[in-house]
Amino acid sequence: GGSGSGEGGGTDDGSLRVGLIASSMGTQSFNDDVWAGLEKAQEELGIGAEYIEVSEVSDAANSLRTLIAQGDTLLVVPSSEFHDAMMEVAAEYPDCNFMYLAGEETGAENVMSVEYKENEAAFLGGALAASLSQTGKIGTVLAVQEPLQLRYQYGYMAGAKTVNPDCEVSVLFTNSYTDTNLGQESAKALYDKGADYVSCFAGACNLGVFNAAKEAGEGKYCLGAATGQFDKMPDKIVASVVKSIDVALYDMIKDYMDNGTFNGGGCTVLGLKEGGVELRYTTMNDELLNSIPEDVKNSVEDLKNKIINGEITVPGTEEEYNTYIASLG
Amino acid sequence: MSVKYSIQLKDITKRFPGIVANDHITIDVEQGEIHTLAGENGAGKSTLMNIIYGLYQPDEGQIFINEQPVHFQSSKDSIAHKIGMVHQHFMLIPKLTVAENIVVGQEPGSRLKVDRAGAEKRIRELSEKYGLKIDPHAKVADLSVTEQQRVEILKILYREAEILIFDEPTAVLTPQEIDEFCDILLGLKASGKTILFISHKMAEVMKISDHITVIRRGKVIGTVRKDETNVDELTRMMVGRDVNLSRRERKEFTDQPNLLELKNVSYTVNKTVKKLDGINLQLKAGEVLGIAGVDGNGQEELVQAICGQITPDSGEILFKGDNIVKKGIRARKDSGIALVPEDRHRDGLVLQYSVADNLVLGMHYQEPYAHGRTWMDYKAIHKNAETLQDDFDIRCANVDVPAGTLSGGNQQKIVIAREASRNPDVLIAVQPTRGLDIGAMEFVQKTLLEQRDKGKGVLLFSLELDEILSVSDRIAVIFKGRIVDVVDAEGVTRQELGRMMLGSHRDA
Amino acid sequence: METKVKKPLFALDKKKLQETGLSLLITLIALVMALVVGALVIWAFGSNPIEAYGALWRGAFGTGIAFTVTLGKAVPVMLTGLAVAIAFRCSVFNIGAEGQLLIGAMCAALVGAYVHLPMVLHLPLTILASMVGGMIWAFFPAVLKLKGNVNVVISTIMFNYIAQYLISYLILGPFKGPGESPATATIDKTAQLPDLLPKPYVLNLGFVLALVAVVAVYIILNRTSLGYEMRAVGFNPNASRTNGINVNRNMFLALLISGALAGLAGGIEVTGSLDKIVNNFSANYGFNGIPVALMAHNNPFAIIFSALLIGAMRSGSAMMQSSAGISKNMVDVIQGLIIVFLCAEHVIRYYIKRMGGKKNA
Amino acid sequence: MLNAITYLLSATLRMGTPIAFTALGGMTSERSGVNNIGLEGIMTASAFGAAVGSYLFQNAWMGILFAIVIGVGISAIHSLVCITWGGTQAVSSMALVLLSTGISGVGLKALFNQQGNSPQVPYLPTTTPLEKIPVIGPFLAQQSPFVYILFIVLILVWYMFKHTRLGLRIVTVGENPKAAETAGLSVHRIRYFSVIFSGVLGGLGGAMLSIGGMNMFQEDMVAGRGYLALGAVTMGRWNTWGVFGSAMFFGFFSALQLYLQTIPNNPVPAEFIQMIPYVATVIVLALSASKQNVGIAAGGQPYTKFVQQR
Ligand SMILES: Nc1ncnc2c1ncn2[C@@H]1O[C@H](COP(=O)(O)OP(=O)(O)OP(=O)(O)O)[C@@H](O)[C@H]1O
Ligand SMILES: Nc1ncnc2c1ncn2[C@@H]1O[C@H](COP(=O)(O)OP(=O)(O)OP(=O)(O)O)[C@@H](O)[C@H]1O
Ligand SMILES: [Mg+2]
Ligand SMILES: [Mg+2]
Repeated sequence: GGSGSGEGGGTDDGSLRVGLIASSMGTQSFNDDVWAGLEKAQEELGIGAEYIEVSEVSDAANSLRTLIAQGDTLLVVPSSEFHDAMMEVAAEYPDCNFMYLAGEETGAENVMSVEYKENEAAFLGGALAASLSQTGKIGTVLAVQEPLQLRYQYGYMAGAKTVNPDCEVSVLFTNSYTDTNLGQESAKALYDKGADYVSCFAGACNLGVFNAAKEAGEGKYCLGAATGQFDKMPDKIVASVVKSIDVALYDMIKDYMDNGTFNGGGCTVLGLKEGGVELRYTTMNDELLNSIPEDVKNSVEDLKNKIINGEITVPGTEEEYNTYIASLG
Repeated sequence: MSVKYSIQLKDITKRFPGIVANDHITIDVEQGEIHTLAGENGAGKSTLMNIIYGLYQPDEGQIFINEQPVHFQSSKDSIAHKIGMVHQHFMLIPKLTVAENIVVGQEPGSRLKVDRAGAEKRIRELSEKYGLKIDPHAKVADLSVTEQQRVEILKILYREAEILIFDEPTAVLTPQEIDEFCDILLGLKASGKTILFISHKMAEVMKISDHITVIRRGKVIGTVRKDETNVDELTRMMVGRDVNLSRRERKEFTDQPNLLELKNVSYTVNKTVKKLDGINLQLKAGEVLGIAGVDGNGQEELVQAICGQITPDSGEILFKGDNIVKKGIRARKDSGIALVPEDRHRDGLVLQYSVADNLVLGMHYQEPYAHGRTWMDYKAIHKNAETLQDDFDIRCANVDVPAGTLSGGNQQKIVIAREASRNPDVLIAVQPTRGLDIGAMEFVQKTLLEQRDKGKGVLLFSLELDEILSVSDRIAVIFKGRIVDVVDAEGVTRQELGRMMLGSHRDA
Repeated sequence: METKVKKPLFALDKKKLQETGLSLLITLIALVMALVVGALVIWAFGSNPIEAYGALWRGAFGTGIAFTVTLGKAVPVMLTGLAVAIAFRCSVFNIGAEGQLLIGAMCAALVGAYVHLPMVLHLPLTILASMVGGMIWAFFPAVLKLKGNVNVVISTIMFNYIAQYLISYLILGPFKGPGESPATATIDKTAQLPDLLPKPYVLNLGFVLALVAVVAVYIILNRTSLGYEMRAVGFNPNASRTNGINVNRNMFLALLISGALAGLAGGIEVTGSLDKIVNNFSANYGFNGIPVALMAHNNPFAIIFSALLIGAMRSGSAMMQSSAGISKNMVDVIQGLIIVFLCAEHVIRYYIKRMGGKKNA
Repeated sequence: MLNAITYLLSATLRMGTPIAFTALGGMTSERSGVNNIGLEGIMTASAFGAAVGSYLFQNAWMGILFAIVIGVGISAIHSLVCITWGGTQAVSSMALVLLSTGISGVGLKALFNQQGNSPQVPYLPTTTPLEKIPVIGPFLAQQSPFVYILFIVLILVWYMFKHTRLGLRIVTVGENPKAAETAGLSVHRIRYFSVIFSGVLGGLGGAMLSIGGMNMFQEDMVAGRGYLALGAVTMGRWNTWGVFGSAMFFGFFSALQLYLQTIPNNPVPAEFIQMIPYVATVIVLALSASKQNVGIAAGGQPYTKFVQQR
């Protein structure tokens, strides 16, 4: 069922109705967090919220129109593959507003955009993993080599190399966001090669990574993603590279309702500085949390500050990464 | 002494959409006799046998087995009444062994383990008892047609059938094999079995039957004792007129050129088995050259080599003086070689295509059927079909029905009509009358002779010596891939031919 | 039956008409049965079936826009359906329409974005490129079949996967367009299919191209000697060979034409609606071509309707989700049920005939 | 080096097993003459069923039972459609895929009120206790109990076709249903059995994905393994060992693919490494395919009173 509120996703009292299109829900990923934010807004702000799962990219425009026909006036578009469809529909419906959460788009007055700096949080994740690693080998399991994933990859690698230039970082791609078994096997392959900290940023494949960590036994750990995922494997997830869209979106909607704030034609950048992304230590396992040496925590904190005040510019592409490594000497 | 009846059919009627295949058929089969069912193609014989075997249920009428009324829902029921059937088309699985084919459905041993050794032993016993030589261990795929037939017979004997049904068992056998087969049937009869037998071949019918029932268009014409009838009477009962299959006169052609000449043609499969071994052969215009031989002595390969389906390892094939060894199938057909293949279902027809479409198969890309080799002209195809339907007496509702719905004889007429309409220089006919009723047989043979009389060359492959003798002008005998001898059909005897077919020269 | 009855030609047409009517009736009965069972399922999961079907209908046919969307959704499956059908008629089971579609789309995207020409040249060239691309992807399994007797079912499955990875690589690597999205560059305006109706209707020339393809396939199959040969090979390869038809050549051609059609489906997606290739843009259009073709008994004209059926299900699904609160998975269930009941064709026909027979008796 | 070999071996087994289960089932069904190109659907539905069973009873073995029940249910639909109704097998197969995807999605919502995946459920972890066995212990410790079940199934299937009455009858029915009928066999019963048996094995294959290693059901988690299983049936030429070997062949190349990705600084793009299993299959087929067609003679053809036979 796509409707958030009981009956057809609508509110009869004329309050705000928000519509979301997503390629698929339940992949433990960004879309789910976006929806979580909307659900929260629904409960606490009394908005109407609903979503449509779009199985084909070419359906996106049609789905947006359907939502608008249902009375939605604020449309949330969380992924880049729907960008063109959104721009097309935005031009058709100047009275509706669109929130684009997958990068910069400043071309239309009724579209506001959000750009995430996943690489900054991933940088800290890499630094933490490399600092904690006993074997000097860490890994990460990613899904597809798209820009978003690459930002994570190069941020993670740069962070690791910054604290330990000799650290060996292996990167594995599953080419799927849903093949959990492949995610698990990927992590197994990494653990088997000696990596003791494996991070992940691959949708539902993350769940496979966590399970692999559990099966790998003592001394093997992993890092989560999304909003933390600590509940998925409390014994193994030391920390998570968090991209907390739920809170951010809730705040934006609240602001929009209360103050009419809408950064139309503008782009909001969410990095470490803005609190849009962060490295969050485990919240569910004190023992694990305490096992992280204070000096490691401190040096990670130190790096975070350096990023925030601009001393470190975290790479997000292969080129930037190479330059960055060269600059490390 | 009162007569006991194994099978009694009372007013059996079976309808198929648009046709009454069996129309109030009443037949009594005495216990321990060989009862033959004769009739034209499509008369309804197979249908009736399928009813007795429980594969079809009659729409009306009653069956009695051993004088008890029965109602069969499936062949399981008839097997339980000790009825066995050898079908017109063999029901064997080539991938499995002889033993497996025989026992499946009633496997010895336990549910968890088929007792293969036991099965083989039992089969050996049976095959000795009834003189059916077979290796239970062999794969059916490797067996000859006769051997496959033996497997079919063993299959029903294994099930201890007392009533045996044979649907055209001899259609695919050579004369020698037919003699053997008749002995087998007589042996079975001697051991007390009741046999229902279907055949189009009058010689064997007269040889082994006790009673003969003739069916035409689904109705019983009559049942006669063998002693009280003769071939001519039976033929009249079947087709309603006299049929003459005896030797026919030919126009004289003297000094005709060689249309087709094979020089030293050899062909080897798997690098070891010589299928064709230096074949030399000449076919002249205006003659029918019969190729006699026991099945499997290279006839198939010879046809394939002439028609371009295989390329011989060595030798020349000259057609009107040109070596055609390098030419493809289509090129050879176009240059004037026509083929009536052995298996009409497999090679002759596209059963799903209409009669009209089948009548242009192989010429479909030529004028007037296709313009510019591309655009089909179905009007022309239809017109062609109606002409040929008249000329060749092809019986069907109309020429747009699928060829598969026609009876075997009429399907064969389609093939013959098509190949003759190509107006070829050489017509190759392989077993053209197999499975055909006597009326259709006459028609096919007549067509071949007409071609000859038009000055064409006809190459007739047949396992039937009678056919070879009555249609051919000269006869070549093939044995182990070699031409043993070529003789004039005038004056040669069956016995002489039979000896040559086993490899000895005429003079020897 | 053995008597010769010459019937005038119009009697045959009447029979054909009857047969068509019967087929339509059967399809209708199957649809109704599927919808009834689907209603039970929807009801069992706590939703209102009438509301759900109402939404589905509105989403698919309710407005002019919705109707154009339905037509548009039918286009790719119509083409992949044709692709599967033409190969099937020649007894080649092409499961590889998906991969051929992907490669076709890729070729269109590249020609559309990197070649610059006036529209009269650019658009046809782009469309052609997609067909050539699909053909190339069908070429490999075809050659493998011809030279190594490799089973087409399995090789086309493998080539589907290979195409997916290849596309992934090309989109994310060498041909990644500007911007965040994993996609190629936008194709030139000169390579985009013109709209048939003004906005907000969403029907483009692709629909016409698909119909042209239907007619073309019909003509190939039923009016040309190539079609005669391909069908003959499909029914009986032995008899075809014996009668001078080159079986391998026909199978080869059938697979190539099939690939071209599937490629065209991809090309139309790119030039018609996406204007670029996005990762995972094809939602199993290739696989859906299989039921589309087989539901239509591989008959080109019937494929229009089976494709429209699938198109309607797809376009109605959004409305069903948002207005009736039914998950998109339920649409899959209903689609599955419809296909299952269409398989009951023989049974329905049997009982219709029996009832008809009783009446006559 | 040794390390790499043991890794590859054990990963091959793990990744090949679900495919092998499903492929052995598919083979049985195909040998009886009923093709199912929708094995993917059976796997999807039963992966879901396994998670449900395991969740409801908090017991992974109950999950397996559930998966089998669901697999049987889905294949029973296929049997009804293809055997009794005489429907087109490829069409029915595609319907299965849609139905399975749909039902598992709808079911997630109905049972767990969750979208996309199930909650975590009890699963069958690897057989770690076996680690104590000398030499092979560490290797065995990496395996799921499903791998052991597979070997039992493998021998069972092999024995069935080699020695039992049923095996012989399945082959007969698949090669020539008319012959089977004239031999007094019930074509329908034997085909029903074979198709449903393939549902049982497909059920195991699906269960391995959701509760043999992983501990939840995720939409699209089957990710094409059903199609690979279909490929394995053909590649293995409908022979028990051949099919098993082909499934493991896929397993091996999937493992190798991951292994190659872990090699540092490897310049080959990941996509090309990921292509390896499929390219390898094509190459092997091209090199090994014989001129001879080895299919199932009556495969794919319905046999029922509703369809006129010729
Ligand atoms: N399954 C069927 N469906 C429809 N019609 C059938 C079927 N089987 C037989 N017929 C019809 O019944 C008639 C009798 O067929 P049958 O097979 O009994 O002939 P037959 O006497 O055995 O011929 P032949 O000598 O060629 O073997 C045929 O002409 C055909 O029209
Ligand atoms: N499904 C069917 N529909 C219509 N007629 C059929 C059908 N099945 C069989 N027949 C008819 O039944 C008759 C007997 O079929 P059968 O297969 O025994 O061929 P046949 O006539 O004996 O030819 P042949 O000797 O070449 O085998 C044929 O006339 C055929 O037309
Ligand atoms: Mg007959
Ligand atoms: Mg016959």
